[in-house]
Amino acid sequence: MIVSSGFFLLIGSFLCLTGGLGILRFPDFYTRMHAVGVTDTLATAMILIGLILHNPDFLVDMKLMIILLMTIFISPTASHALANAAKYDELSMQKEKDNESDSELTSSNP
Amino acid sequence: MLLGLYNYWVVVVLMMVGFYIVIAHGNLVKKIVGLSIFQTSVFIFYISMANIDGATAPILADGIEKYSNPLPHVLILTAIVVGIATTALGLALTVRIKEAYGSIEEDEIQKQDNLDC
Amino acid sequence: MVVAFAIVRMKDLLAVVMLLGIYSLLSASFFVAMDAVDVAFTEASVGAGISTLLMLVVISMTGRSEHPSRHKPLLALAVVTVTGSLLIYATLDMPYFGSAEAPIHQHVAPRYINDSMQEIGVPNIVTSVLASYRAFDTFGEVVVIFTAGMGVLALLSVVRRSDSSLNNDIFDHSMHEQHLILRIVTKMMIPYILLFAFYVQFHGDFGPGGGFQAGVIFAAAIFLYTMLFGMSTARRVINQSFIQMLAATGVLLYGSVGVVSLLNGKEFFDYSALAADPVAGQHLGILLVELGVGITVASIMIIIFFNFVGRRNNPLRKENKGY
Amino acid sequence: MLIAATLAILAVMMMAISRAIMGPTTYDRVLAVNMFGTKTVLLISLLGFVMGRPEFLDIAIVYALINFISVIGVLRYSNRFVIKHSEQSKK
Repeated sequence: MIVSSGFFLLIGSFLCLTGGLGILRFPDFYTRMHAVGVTDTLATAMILIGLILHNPDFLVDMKLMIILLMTIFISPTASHALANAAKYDELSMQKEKDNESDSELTSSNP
Repeated sequence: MLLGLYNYWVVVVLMMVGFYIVIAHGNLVKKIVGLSIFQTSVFIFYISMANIDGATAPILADGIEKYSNPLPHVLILTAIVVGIATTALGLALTVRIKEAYGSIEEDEIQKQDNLDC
Repeated sequence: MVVAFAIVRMKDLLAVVMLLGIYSLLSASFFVAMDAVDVAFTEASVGAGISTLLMLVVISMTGRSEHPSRHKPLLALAVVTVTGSLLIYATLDMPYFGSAEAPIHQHVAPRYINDSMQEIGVPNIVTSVLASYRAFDTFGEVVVIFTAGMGVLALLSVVRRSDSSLNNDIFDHSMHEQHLILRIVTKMMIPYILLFAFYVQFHGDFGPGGGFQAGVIFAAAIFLYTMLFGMSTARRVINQSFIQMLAATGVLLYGSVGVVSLLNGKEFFDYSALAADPVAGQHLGILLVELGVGITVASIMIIIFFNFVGRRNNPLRKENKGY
Repeated sequence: MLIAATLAILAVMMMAISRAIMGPTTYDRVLAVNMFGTKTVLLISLLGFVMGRPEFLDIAIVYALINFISVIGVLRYSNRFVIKHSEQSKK
């Protein structure tokens, strides 16, 4: 039991680290999105399963299950919404893109 | 020896950052952000005072003897909610100022005031 | 603790984008979660959720860019440095972090920890202190929140919607078509969020939770609904005047519990007068008081949010026409 | 093993913070915040186990919910705002 839970936790941590590396190193937004969106859900699921295996208490397990379910629902939805918004935005402001990224440092609008 | 005090230093640094933002920035929303950082530092101060080594959360259970001090928790719990209420009030004022003056920068508001007189 | 330093750095860096307001609160709450569950709970729901939303709404109203004209930053820096060093000097006298001998742990806290089980019969000490030992304080806080809500209402209360509302609705509608998946998932989630809010409300005696948190979570569910389905739909579900009445009801419920115990010959907020058995009375009193707190907080938060959003929708239209 | 996982999550949180500080666009920041929120949920549930009182998972549930809500909020308001912003700068 403990061994399998440790195994799951290890996989989860590894996936987390991969996702973190991805968000840090990938060149543009969509690839970062990909890195996070994919690893996040799986890593969360793995770690939570590891914790469930770790713990025999019924109530705690139920709560962990609730968190797991919610993550499975919420995380992809949020990623989807984010990507959708970004795409929508990009379409309408393709030429403004570098302006947008500049304007955070200096408000240099003509 | 002095390292045992590091929690206070974190609090002081946070507090000073908030303070700096409140003093140095002209933007009213920014000022409110600074204020809330200041607030958070006070929360952290209280909560870190309540902490005892080896103690757990103050919810009674069997087989546990050491609990953190519950009193600061209560104070901060209410303070957080009151903090959001006051922040909302500040933001509401900001919105009204924006509508009245067309700006939320301190110096521009002052300029308009001087023009009016 | 390390994260706190990172936040400090970050806060200095970001000059314009407010998005990271979320950040500081999220991290602050993570930091708080180290020792105080109830506080972490509150901070989670209030700090990360509600205040960020309000800030965002305000920013979208007032504009995002900040003028870089920082007059006299050196003077401010000097003041800050001096104050900071004085404060650090003052900390040298403070008790060490985590030591059990600190004066704060000697005064009333042991009594709360040791006796509250016999006197109140509620395992969560925070709840019992909040609602029973320090009921006066909490009542004051609730009234402060109520007053703040009324203040926001007075400052921002929306003029009746004019012809622009139609325009607005169409715009909202087109926004929603985009978010089909979001809407469906949200529809699925909202009942559970509300249910969870009730769980938090009534489970506050045994675990972390209570009126403040439950109110905020309840309000957050309504916010979610408002954000995705538009203001007018949400107003159809929750009537403004009804909510205002509810807010007052919450405060009155709290106060009347105190008055009832007063009438029964005990002191104000001494709940043992509420039932024959003092412990059962305390329990009942705490339940009612927390309910009052929950109702007030939820409705005040909803009032604040509605007013901000309503305000936002109206002047925006006017501004655009002015161009 | 629990502690190892906690450390890994802390490291990832630091990465997310740095992305949120650097993040060239608003969406990068939102993404980082979202990720940070998910990691906070995990961290809190892990910490509960590390500290030996795993009853307090309610907080993690709240975080999961609130994280969702705030991401939606950011998108809802910043999105509209950005559109308005770009219109203004065109004029």
